[in-house]
Amino acid sequence: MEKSQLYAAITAIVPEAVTAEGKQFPEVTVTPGNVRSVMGRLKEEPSLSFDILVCLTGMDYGTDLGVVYHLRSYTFNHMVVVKTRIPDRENPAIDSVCSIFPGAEFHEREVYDLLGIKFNDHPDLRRLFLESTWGYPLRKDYKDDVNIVLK
Amino acid sequence: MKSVIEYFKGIYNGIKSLLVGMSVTGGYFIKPGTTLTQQYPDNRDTLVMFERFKGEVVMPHNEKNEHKCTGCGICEINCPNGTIEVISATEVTEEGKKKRIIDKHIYHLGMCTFCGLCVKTCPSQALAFSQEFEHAVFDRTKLTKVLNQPGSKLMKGVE
Amino acid sequence: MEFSIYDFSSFTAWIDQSLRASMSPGLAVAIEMLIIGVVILIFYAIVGLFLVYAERKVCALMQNRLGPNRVGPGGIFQTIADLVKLLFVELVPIKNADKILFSLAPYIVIIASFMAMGALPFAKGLHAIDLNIGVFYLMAVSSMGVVGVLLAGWASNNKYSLIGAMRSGAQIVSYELSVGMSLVTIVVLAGTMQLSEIVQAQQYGWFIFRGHIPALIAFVIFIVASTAETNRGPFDLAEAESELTAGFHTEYSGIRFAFFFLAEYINMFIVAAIATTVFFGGWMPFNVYGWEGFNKVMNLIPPFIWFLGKTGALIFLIMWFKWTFPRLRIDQLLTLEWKYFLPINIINVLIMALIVLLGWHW
Amino acid sequence: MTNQALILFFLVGLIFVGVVILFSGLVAPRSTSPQKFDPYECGIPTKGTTWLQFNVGYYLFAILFLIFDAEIVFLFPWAVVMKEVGMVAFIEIVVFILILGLGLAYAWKKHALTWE
Amino acid sequence: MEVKEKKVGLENEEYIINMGPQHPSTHGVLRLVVALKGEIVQRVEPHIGYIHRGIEKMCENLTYQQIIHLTDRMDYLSAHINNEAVCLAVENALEIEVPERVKYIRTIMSELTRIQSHQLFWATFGMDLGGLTCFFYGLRDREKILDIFEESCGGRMIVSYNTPGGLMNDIHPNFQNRVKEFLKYFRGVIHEYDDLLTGNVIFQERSKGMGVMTLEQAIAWGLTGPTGRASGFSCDIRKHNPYSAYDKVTFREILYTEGDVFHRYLARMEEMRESMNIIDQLIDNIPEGPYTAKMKPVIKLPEGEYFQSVETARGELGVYIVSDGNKNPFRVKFRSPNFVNLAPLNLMASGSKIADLVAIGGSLDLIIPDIDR
Repeated sequence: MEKSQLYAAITAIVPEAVTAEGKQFPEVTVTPGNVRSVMGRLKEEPSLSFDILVCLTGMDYGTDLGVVYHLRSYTFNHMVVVKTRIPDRENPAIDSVCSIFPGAEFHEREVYDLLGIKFNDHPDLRRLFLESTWGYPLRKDYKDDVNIVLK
Repeated sequence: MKSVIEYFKGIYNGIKSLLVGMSVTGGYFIKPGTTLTQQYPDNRDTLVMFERFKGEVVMPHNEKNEHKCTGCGICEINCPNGTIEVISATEVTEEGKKKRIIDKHIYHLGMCTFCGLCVKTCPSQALAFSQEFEHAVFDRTKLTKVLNQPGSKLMKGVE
Repeated sequence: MEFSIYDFSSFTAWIDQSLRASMSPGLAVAIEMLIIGVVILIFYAIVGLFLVYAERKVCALMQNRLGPNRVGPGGIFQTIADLVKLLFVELVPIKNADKILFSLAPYIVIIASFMAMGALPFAKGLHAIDLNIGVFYLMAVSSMGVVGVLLAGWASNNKYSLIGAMRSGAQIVSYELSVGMSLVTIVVLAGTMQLSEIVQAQQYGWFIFRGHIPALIAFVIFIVASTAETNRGPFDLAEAESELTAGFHTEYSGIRFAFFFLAEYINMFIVAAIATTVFFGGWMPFNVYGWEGFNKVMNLIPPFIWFLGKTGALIFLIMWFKWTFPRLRIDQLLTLEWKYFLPINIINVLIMALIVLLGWHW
Repeated sequence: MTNQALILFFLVGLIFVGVVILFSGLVAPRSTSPQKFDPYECGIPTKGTTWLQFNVGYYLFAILFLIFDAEIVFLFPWAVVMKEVGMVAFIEIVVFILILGLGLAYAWKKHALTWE
Repeated sequence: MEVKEKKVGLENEEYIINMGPQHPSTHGVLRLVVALKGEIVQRVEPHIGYIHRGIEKMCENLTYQQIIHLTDRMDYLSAHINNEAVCLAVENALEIEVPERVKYIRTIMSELTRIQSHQLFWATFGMDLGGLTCFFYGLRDREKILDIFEESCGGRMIVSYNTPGGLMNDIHPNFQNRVKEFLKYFRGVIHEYDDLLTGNVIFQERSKGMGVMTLEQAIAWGLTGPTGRASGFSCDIRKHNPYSAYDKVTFREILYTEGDVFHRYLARMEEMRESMNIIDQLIDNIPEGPYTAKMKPVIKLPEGEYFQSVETARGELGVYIVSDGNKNPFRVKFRSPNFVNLAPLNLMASGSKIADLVAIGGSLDLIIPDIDR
């Protein structure tokens, strides 16, 4: 499928989301509440069938937090980027996509560990790498005078 | 009946595969010439490292105790780990101009990851990798080295 | 006094007589005991040290390496150096371990191997204990070491050790049968259980040749099963270093560990020696019927050299197994025993009996 | 003589181990670090007790072992005297083994020989 | 009064064992908490983070050239390919076309890296299953590749050879001869690998039918690399989204359908042969030219987001760079293959025995620094 065609198809499937053609891949920006339904539709739609969760990235945009999903299709070998932004920095939460992509379990635990974003309905949301007393190191406002030394 | 044949076929194939494996190890046992072991501390004299081997960063000096480092600090900026500290001094040249020269080029071997960016980015090729690989010391402070030799000068013609 | 290296019975009888002539019988027996004890102890130590060295060299050569080569010429004193080092290593007392059983375990494995060692016929007359149920005795004593392994694993208060011990139990429970059955096969052929008589019966042909196919099958089963009984690779499930770190001896340190290590090698020697005795004619030289010249040369080699040589060859075979094969899993181990070895073995015994009855053996 | 020798080997083993461990205990160092005495479990403190009731699943094998080990004990005397007593004893043993073999076949059929 | 019956007996008892962080078969500091019942594994729970160094955070304060040396230290057996991933992402962002020579060399180096990684896999997998000799044969052959690396790059494992725009320095004049020598040598000894392990009846019994992942499961969990391809999941980035010189060579994507330990192993064995074929096609045709494109000393990516995935020896490595236009990246995320492949370990291993757990863990070929990052 051509990039523009793909973009059009995606736009048709997820009308509530903001879509952009993007530099590399089509980009879909959704609100945290819509993530699961949008991802579910992207996976189920036979002409798109984004069935592989390649990458799940937690982001700190400075003002708000976010999660970026890279999806790929096994059949068509095309990719889409799904983005969300969570404005609440104090108590960020988003729906888990573990029920759609079981492989997201570790990814989401990692994001929770490093950025403090909670995933609702996650089967086993615990910190993955760090102890419970650590802060959230990937946040831009994270301070650690002992371990981070800048020149 | 078929399963009985399978049973004995399994035994036959199993034993055969085991014998094939034993022939490999047994083969090496009877040709001890194939051993690759190097007698390391004994062969120190003849041991030659590859010329590009990244042992540690050194500053080559010529026979007149001159080096090429101008003290520009590009290596320090490019080092990802803060391995290099350049302490520069100012010198007044014959024409009366103030000129920045190197006072101490400090290299923390304990922090170095041998990425090679300092050597590659040095504008005057003052740094190089030596083939030294025996870095172990008993005292960690010995891993901090001053690369420019005492009393050394900037090589003529290097800006 | 005539003394021949081909027959030690006159030599031992001479020692006995001269001792009895010069002192009271009780003292004579005591001194004889002392001599036997010291000799067997020295022999035990030498065999242990040599086998550890041999294994390291053999595996090194099979793996394209040199092996020990720093202590002494060709590294021959490496094991002694290791032993001295192990003597000076702390004996760590493990928290909450069952102290008595923990320290008892090395005694059991070593004593079991000593008692088995004493019953081996090294040459004619060079035989400390010659029981009329020799085969039976060896079977009983050599499987006693497993009790030590079980104790070690249980007493350590360590989960890996416990699993290792349990595996070892399952293993011995199974492979004891195969060892026994394959020995029955030979007893059928020999008609006796006394080891010296078994060797004597092989004067005109080793049992592995005389019993042809059934004896060969019995030998293969015996060597595999006894490898399993001595907890050696590929049956080293009780140690299984990649699964259980070190299995039953995880918590043993210093010289206590060394005893387990030593016992493993001695047990290997013992099973190889048993196999030599019952299958390969013990200390009998290799003779071919009709080749007189050849036989004469063979007969010149002293019998204990024959014995040790054959044992050495079998030990090499066992080492070869260990350094070639991956480890079996516990259920495969049991499948191998119960679904392959046991049925084959039972039928094998009957075939052997039939052959003996019909006189088809050589 | 034979019985004495048995005791002798027992004693030699006992003394050998005892003396060496005693010597090692005298010359070896002793540490005081409490962590050293912890049981090894990959660097993590052991969770729970070690001596649990522990299902190893070879109960059936143990029973089968008992049966067949007893069989071997019966086979040895027969093996020794087989040449003298001849065919009659052979047929008796065949019957004996057949019965046991049926037992094994039954266990095999019932999947008792698969480790679970 | 109702008396609550307390369950007593074997059914309730779980034997919790820690495998790792100091364990011979976890190849690093992976900690597996294993709940056992007898020898049967009930649950496996990976505990990771023992060597979490925060590479993603560190990257935010480094320039793009400096990031390279960190990627070496993630999957240290695929150091070249990791370097290449970042370099490709940066080059794509800057829309730089690297010289053909660089593409060829990168591809050859990547395939050599793949071979040496699989050799080490073979060596350690054999050791996991108790065949200690495998370890020495595997490392013996790997040494030859490391020598090739050392001669050209100066490093053996941690090479730092790629740099945005090209290579740190040109290949050594000996390079081609050495590679050809190695190929000839390795073709001669690879049959030993099969004789010693692949064909061995004990090995086959232990690995066949263990830790099965079906195609659906593999896709759902996102397994990549030989682990995914053993399940029939066609996920080879080299084939589907070719980068560097992979579009100039013909090679086979190794696919099996069984998805068990044995076929994961077999996929790696076949990949070694396939990699040798790829190198064969390239080694004589390395074009002349510069070894690096012209680059500014300070690289600033235009604002935007860039995603690049490459095929490392263990699967798909994705590099996701978010740039705000500075010389440092705003956010770097590495989608590491091991991290994803570790996740379904519980699914694969529960119900099997301890020895199988070791075999399954070994067949995933995990590199712990890549999981922890």
